[in-house]
Order: sequence, then C-alpha cells, then structure tokens
Amino acid sequence: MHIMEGFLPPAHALGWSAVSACFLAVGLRAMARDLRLHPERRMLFGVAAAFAFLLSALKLPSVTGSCSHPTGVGLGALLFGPAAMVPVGFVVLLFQALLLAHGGVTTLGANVFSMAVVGPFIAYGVFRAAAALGMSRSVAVFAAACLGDLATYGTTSLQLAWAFPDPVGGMAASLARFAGIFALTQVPIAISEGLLTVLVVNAIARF
Amino acid sequence: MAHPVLELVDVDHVYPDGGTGLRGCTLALGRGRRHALLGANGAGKSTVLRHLNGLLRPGAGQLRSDGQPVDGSRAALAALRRRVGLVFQDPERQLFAAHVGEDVSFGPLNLGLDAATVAARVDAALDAVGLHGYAGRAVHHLSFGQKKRVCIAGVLAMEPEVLLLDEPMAGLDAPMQVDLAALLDRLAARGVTVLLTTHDVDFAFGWADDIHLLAAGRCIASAPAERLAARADLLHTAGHRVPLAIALHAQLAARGVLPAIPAPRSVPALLEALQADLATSSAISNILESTE
Amino acid sequence: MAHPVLELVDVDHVYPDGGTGLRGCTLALGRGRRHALLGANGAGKSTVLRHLNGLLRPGAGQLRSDGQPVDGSRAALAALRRRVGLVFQDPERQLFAAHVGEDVSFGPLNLGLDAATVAARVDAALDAVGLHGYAGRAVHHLSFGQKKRVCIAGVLAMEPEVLLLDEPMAGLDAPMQVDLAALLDRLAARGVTVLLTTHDVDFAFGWADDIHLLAAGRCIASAPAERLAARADLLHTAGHRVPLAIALHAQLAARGVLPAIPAPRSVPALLEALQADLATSSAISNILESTE
Amino acid sequence: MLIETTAYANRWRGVAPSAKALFALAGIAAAWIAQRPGTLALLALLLALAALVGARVPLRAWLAAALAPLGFLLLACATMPIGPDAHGDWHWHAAMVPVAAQAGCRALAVLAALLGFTLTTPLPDLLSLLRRLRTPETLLDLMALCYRMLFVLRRAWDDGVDAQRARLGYRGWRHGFRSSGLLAGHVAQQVWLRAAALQTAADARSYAGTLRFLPAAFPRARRQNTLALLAGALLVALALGDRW
Repeated sequence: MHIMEGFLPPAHALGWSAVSACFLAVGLRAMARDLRLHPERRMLFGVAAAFAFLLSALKLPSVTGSCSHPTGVGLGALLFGPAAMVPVGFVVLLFQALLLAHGGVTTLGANVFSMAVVGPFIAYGVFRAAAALGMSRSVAVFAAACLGDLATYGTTSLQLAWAFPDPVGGMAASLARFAGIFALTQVPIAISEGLLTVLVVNAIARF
Repeated sequence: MAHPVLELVDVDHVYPDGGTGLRGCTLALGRGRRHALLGANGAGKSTVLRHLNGLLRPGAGQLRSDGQPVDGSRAALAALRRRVGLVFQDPERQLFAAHVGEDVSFGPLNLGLDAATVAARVDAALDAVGLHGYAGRAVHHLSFGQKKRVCIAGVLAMEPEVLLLDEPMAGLDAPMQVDLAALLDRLAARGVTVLLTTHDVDFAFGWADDIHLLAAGRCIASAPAERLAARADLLHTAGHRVPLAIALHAQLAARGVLPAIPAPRSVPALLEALQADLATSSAISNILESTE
Repeated sequence: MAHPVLELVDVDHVYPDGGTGLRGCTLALGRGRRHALLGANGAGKSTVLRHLNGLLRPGAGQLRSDGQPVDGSRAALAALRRRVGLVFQDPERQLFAAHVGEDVSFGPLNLGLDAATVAARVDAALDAVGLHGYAGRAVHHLSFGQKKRVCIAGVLAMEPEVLLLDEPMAGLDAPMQVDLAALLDRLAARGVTVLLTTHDVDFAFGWADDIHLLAAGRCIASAPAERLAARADLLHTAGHRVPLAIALHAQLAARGVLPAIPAPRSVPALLEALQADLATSSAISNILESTE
Repeated sequence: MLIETTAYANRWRGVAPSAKALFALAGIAAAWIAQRPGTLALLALLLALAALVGARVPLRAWLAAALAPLGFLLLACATMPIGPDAHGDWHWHAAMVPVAAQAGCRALAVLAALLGFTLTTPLPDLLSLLRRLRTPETLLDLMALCYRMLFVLRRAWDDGVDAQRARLGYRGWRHGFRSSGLLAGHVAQQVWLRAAALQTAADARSYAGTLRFLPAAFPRARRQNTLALLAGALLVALALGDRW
C-alpha cells in the first residue's frame, strides 16, 4: 500500500529516505557482487523488475469481486531472494510514482521501506520457516505472500501513525485508526495475492 | 436469402490511444465459405477479427450474428465467443499452459463441459491438426509450426462455427503452409466458416472463396475471389498488386498459349495447366506419330 | 583466389538440450555478394547465423574469417562481431533502449567511438533505413516494421563488413519488403556482404546472387542462384520446390513464347518480360501498319 | 499508461529535463516550507497551472493522473479526525481537523509538483539526467531495462488476456483467477527467456558488460535551467512569506 506523494511531513519523508537509502546501498552492493559472478543476470533483474511492475499495475479479480493491485513482492522475494528485491523494489516503486502516480518521490523512502524491505524479508522468512516445518509448497507460498503483504500494510499504518499521532491517544490510537480503516481493503488483497502467488509459483514449477 | 453468419455493419472503432482502427467498415461472412481478409499492415485486419469475436466493441455501427445484432452484454459476448474461435498470430502469446493437452483443454473447460467430453474433444482437436499423442508434451519443447497447430487445436476443441485466424501462414515453411491450407479446407468442407488474414495476395486468391479488401480501416471490397482478381484499382488501394497468376494468365491467354477460361487461381495451378497442356500436346503428337 | 569473407568448415553443433544444430556444415560467403540461406524450419538457419557472428562456437570444425581460423578468445570474438553484424528476427527481443537514437547508439558506443562519431553514425544509420528524425521517439510507440528498421539501423551504425539477417521479411507487408530489399541492394552495392535467411524460395532466387541450401543441419549446396535454380533434387531435399519463375520460364521457353535466355529471376520479372514482349510486338505491328 | 503518453506529447517535451526537475524540486521545497493551508492550496494551483497552461497538458490527462492519489488523500484525511479513544470507542476529534487540512493541502501541492514533472518528461530523459548525476550504474541499467521491457511484457500480457478472453477464460471470478494465474506463470517464465534473448542480442552488438547509450542533447539547457530556478525561487519566496 502506497503512501501518496507529499503526505508525510518533511522530517519523516527525509528520515525514511535516509533509512531506505542505506538498505538500497546494501542491496546494490549485494547485486553488484552477484553480477560480477553472473554478468548475465543484469538482463534478468531488469526484465524481472519490469514483470514486478506489470504485476503491480494489473487489475486482477480479487476474492471480494473488486479489483486489486497486488504488490508482487512476495513472489519476487521467493524467486530472487530478499536482498535483490531491494533495488528491484526501489525501481518498481519509483516507476509507479512516475508512471502511475502511485506513491511519490518524497514518500519513496517510506514506501521502499515497507514494500521493498519489510515485505520481502518477512515473506522470505515465513517461506523458509514454513518449509522448515515441513509444510507443503502451496501452503508455504500462500503464507509467505499473504503475510508479506500484511506486514507491508502493517508497516505503512505504523509509518502513518507515527507521522500523525492522535492528540489524545497518541501513536497507538492513531495506529488503530489507520490499521482499522485500511484493513478493509488490505486483508482481501493479501488473500488474493497469496492465492495468485501460489498459482504463479505452481505454474513456474511446471515448466 | 440466408443471413451471413457474421456481419459488421458500418463499424467505427477508435483505439484508446486515439489511433483509428476502423472507419465505416461493412463486411459479411457467408456461412461455410473460405474467406481471406487482405490489406497492408495497419489497415485494420486484426481489428476486424477482434470485432468479429467480440474482443473489441464497435464505437459506432453493429456486429450481427445470423442477422441478429450482438449487444455488449456478458451473456451475448460469451455466446458469440462460443461460436466464433479466434487464433492469434504469435503462438508464444496465446499458449500459456505448460503441457499441450492442458492448453487445448482450456477452452472446453471454460465452456463448462464435463471431464470426459473435454478429454474427447482434446483428442479430436489434436488429431485434426496432426498432433495425435502430443497431449503430454511440454509446450516449450515444440517447434514453431507445432506450437501454431496447438493454438489451432485449442480453438477447434471448442467446436466453433466460425474460425478466425490472424496471419496463420506467417513463419511457416512451404510444406507446413500446404498442410495448414489442407486442414482449413477440411474444416470448410465440414461447414465451418473460415476467415484468415494475410498480406500474401497470391495465397489469398489461390485459396479463398471470398476476398475482403481492407484499406485504412475501410472494407473497400467484398466479393468472390474470381470477381475481384482482375480489379487492379481496388487491389492497389488496398496496397496489393493483381495476383501474379491472373496477370500471367491474361498474358498467356492473349497469346493463345492457354485457354481464356478457366483462369487458374494460383501460379502453381497455372504451371500445372501449362504442364498438362504440354503433356496433352506431346501425347497427341505421340498418337499422331504412332498412327502415321 | 581471394578468400571468402566468412567460412564455416565442417562445423558440428549440438545444443545443450541435446538437439543437433549443425552436422558437418560447410559454407563460404563471397565478399560483397548477396547471399540467401534457404531451408525448412528447424534446418539450422539461425544456428548458422549465430556461428558466423561468434555467438555460438563450433563443437567441431572451424569458422574462418578471410581464410584465417577464428579462435574462441574474447579478443578474436570481439574483432569478429565488430565486422559481422547480426539482425535477429523479433525486434522485441533485441531492442533494449527506450528511445530509437539511444538504441542505435549502443553498438557504436561499445566499439569505443567518441560521442561525436557515434552521433554521426546514428544519424547516418537512421537515414539509411528511412527513419530520419526518429531518434527521439520511444521504441514502444513504433509499428512492427519501424521497429524492424531500428534493429537494422542499430547494426548498420557499427558499419559491419558482413550483415546477417534472420528472416528479415517475416511480418512485413509487400511494400515494406520491396523497401527492405532495396536497402539491402544498396548495402551490397557499397561492398557489404549480405546474408539473409528465408523460407520463401521465390524471393530468395529473385534477390540473391548466391544461394545456400540447408537440410537437417547440413549445407547441401552453395552456388550462384542461376546454377541452383533448376536443381529440383537439391531444392526438394531442402524442403523447397523449384522457383516458380524458373518452372514457368522453362514451360514458356519450350513453347517459344519467351527466349530461352535470359531466364527471369522472379515471377514479376517474367511477367514484365511478357508485357515488354507484347508491347514490342504491338509497337512493331504499329510501325508496320503506319508504313504500309 | 496515460502519464507516459502525455509526457511524449506536450509543449515542454524538448525542454531540458534538468530545468523541469529544478522547478519541481523548488515546488516541493516551497510546499515543505509553507504552513497555512491557504498558501499550500495556492502553491498547488500555481504548479498545476504551470503544467496545464505552460506545457499544455490536457486537463483530462492531469485529472486522470491525479485520481488515484486523490482517492488515497480523501480516505486518509477523512480517517484522521475519526478514531478510538482510550476505551476503544470511536469518536470525532476536532483537534485533528487542522492537521488533516494542512497535510491534505501540502500533499496536493507536492503532488502537483510531481505531476508537472512526470506529465512533461518521458522517463528515459530522467534516466539520462540521473546518469549525469552519477547514479550507481547497476541501478541505472536496472531502470533502463525495466522501462523498455515493461512495455514489451505488458503487450505480451494484454495479448495473453485477449487470447484467454477469446477462449472464454474470464467468465466469473473463479475462471478469471485461474486464467490470471496461468498467464502470470507463463509471463514469469518469459522473464528468463527474454532476458537470455536480450543478452544474446547485446552480445551480437559487442556488449562489454555495461549498457551505454548516447543521451539526447538539450542545447538550450543553460537558459532553461536559469528560468526554472527563477520561477522556483518565486514559489519558495511565496512559501517563506508564510513563515513571517
């Protein structure tokens, strides 16, 4: 879930940008190391980024019958690993801001943190844990994509709550508010994203 | 008179990006006939196919099926697509299942048929395109020509009354083109209406019963092939020349080398006529010699 | 005798998945000539092109450039690719820059040229393919035919001595095919060796100086077009028939309708010969009438 | 992709991207400096007018591009004054209204600055600007490839959806879901094939490991940058007026 352009106060926008810049730098170093060993992956990451953007821009039928924008971060993290997903996710989010006006440049840092850092790492961690527990691939993939999505949305709610604390109840009240409202849209999206990721991973596994 | 099986009446279509697809296009498909849609790149050939299958809706004008207007309701479009199959040009863009059988079963399953019927239809469709026993093969191991045939099987398995094919001959080598033309002839013989697009004017006139000429989004002519063959003016407007067979035949008939009637439909047919003629005359001279 | 500019000598190639690409393929490209590589789908046409450009390495046998073996070292391959340009069939799989000018500049920049030279070459290459003023356009806004020309410009900007094109005519309509053939003729006239693959035997014999026939990974014949034109046996092995122009001309020459020499290269050329002949004879009869 | 189409067809298409970026950045800075909702709304209006009048961006395109973020804005701003108290009961908090108004107007102004840039500047122009600003090469290559390939993959996706619709693949959400999954799997597999094809095509053109392109030239960039800075300074001055 994207925080729109200009919605965060300047201090928060700059702060999240600094945090995400650090993760991006680490991700780029990891990617550059990887590219030295496998130069042919440069093209692969580029095409994969385009695919992730495409998935995020698609209107897919969701469980509630309405249309949703899946984030595709869970899928990307499972296919390419969470570290590579930071630069890829950064590019996807930048393109969404510039080409679709989803998110924004000043909120790019905050969105990168929730969608290209937290989401992929949670999804990857959940997948590894579920696999270690001996769950079937479909269950593990569903849990990973679904929880990765929910973690992203939880992070976004936290970011908003921190930026706009409730004058009475403080951050906790504000968090309950944002999380409560966005749960209406985000929970069905997380479920449909989980289902779709299972379908995609199963389809890829068959080739 | 029986209604055409499908008909575009005065259809306009403008793409969302502002490009004009069709302008007052009127075109009727007679049932059970072999139709070829000719035109330069960008003339609107694919746009016509997408209208006939209901993938695009006319901005103005009407699509009629057996004389009845087709409205844009989900049910009407589903009914239309059940009867009108469309095979796209690039197999890579329309085969999405991992295995041949799985891909061919996609359409029949969407029709809501039961598993046994679907299996029977998949087998029959694969047989028809000459891919018997390929159901379990992985799609990405097939050659281009085989993929193309899987695409056709995927549509045949829905048992359409009308089969639309976008540039079916593109990328096929000569023997494969001959095979495919034969398959389409068999379907037409069974009563399926076949429409294909091509920019090969020689092939179109050699194969089709009816020719439809498209230029800049307008259908400038629709007529039986033999009536259009010599209309250099119309063919030029559509970006084509007169079929070579017709031009050659005119020259040879003027010289008395070949009879003026019948006009051969294709250069190979003309060549055969010449060879048969030579064989006959040498046979006659042989007879004459032997009787002398 | 001068060495062929490029030569495959007894080359075998097996793909990693076990498919045989080439088996003892021997084929030589004479400098500055127009070559056509004919064969059925899967005969190994693309595999030959990829060997000539060094993208694939022979499993056995040799690639020779001006008579010298090309080894697999980075330097040798870089030098080879500098001289031998390859245009693939599908533009979507080879254009990776966003704007036309950027994409065309990719090759020259890789050659280490300075910005001014690159800019000049980009302009010249876009002029050559008829896309003057398109440098700032987005690639994804172009039509298929335009994308194809951008691909060719991207290779021309590297000023190769040898230009290889994989199925360049596929997907182009008739006027575009004529334009492209004219462009290739201009390049050949400037001394560039041009090799294209096709499965259109009529086009190949109408355009090329030399024909190379490929069947199941072997080069079964390499000769000037006029020497191969009537070799039905070899053409059949490669999955082709005798070019229609040759077969027709043989029939017409046998009847005395056309002189036995020169044989026209294509059916349109044959048609022109017939029309010219008719015009001459009617002109002569006009003169005779007027002098009577 | 409406923003992308507009970016190629407007009066500022030939203006140096650096000038447009400077003006947009000045707009963002001004929006961050300004305090009162009224001033912020004025900034938003000025920035929107610059795109609509200066660059002749069609109003329809501007509004369509702004639609999605405006939806978010409405939801988020409406959310702020409503919330639970310490006992978990939901109430209307009047105290949050000014906060919501300021955040909303500020977001509008920054959005207008961003749209002014994206609706007039094709993304590749921005990439060549970023290249001159020494952005890491890996990131630039990723962006360049992503931009080109997203149109290719989108085309493949749209064609695939058409092929599935032609075979009745989207009747009801169950069918639709299955079809989307199949297609996504197929396009995902294409990612590897297309990457390999691009690698081969690049190798054939003497690719040496870095994707280098000749950037477009903007001969009047200096003059345009100066003008953009002047206009931007006016916006910032307007915003500073708010603080005194």
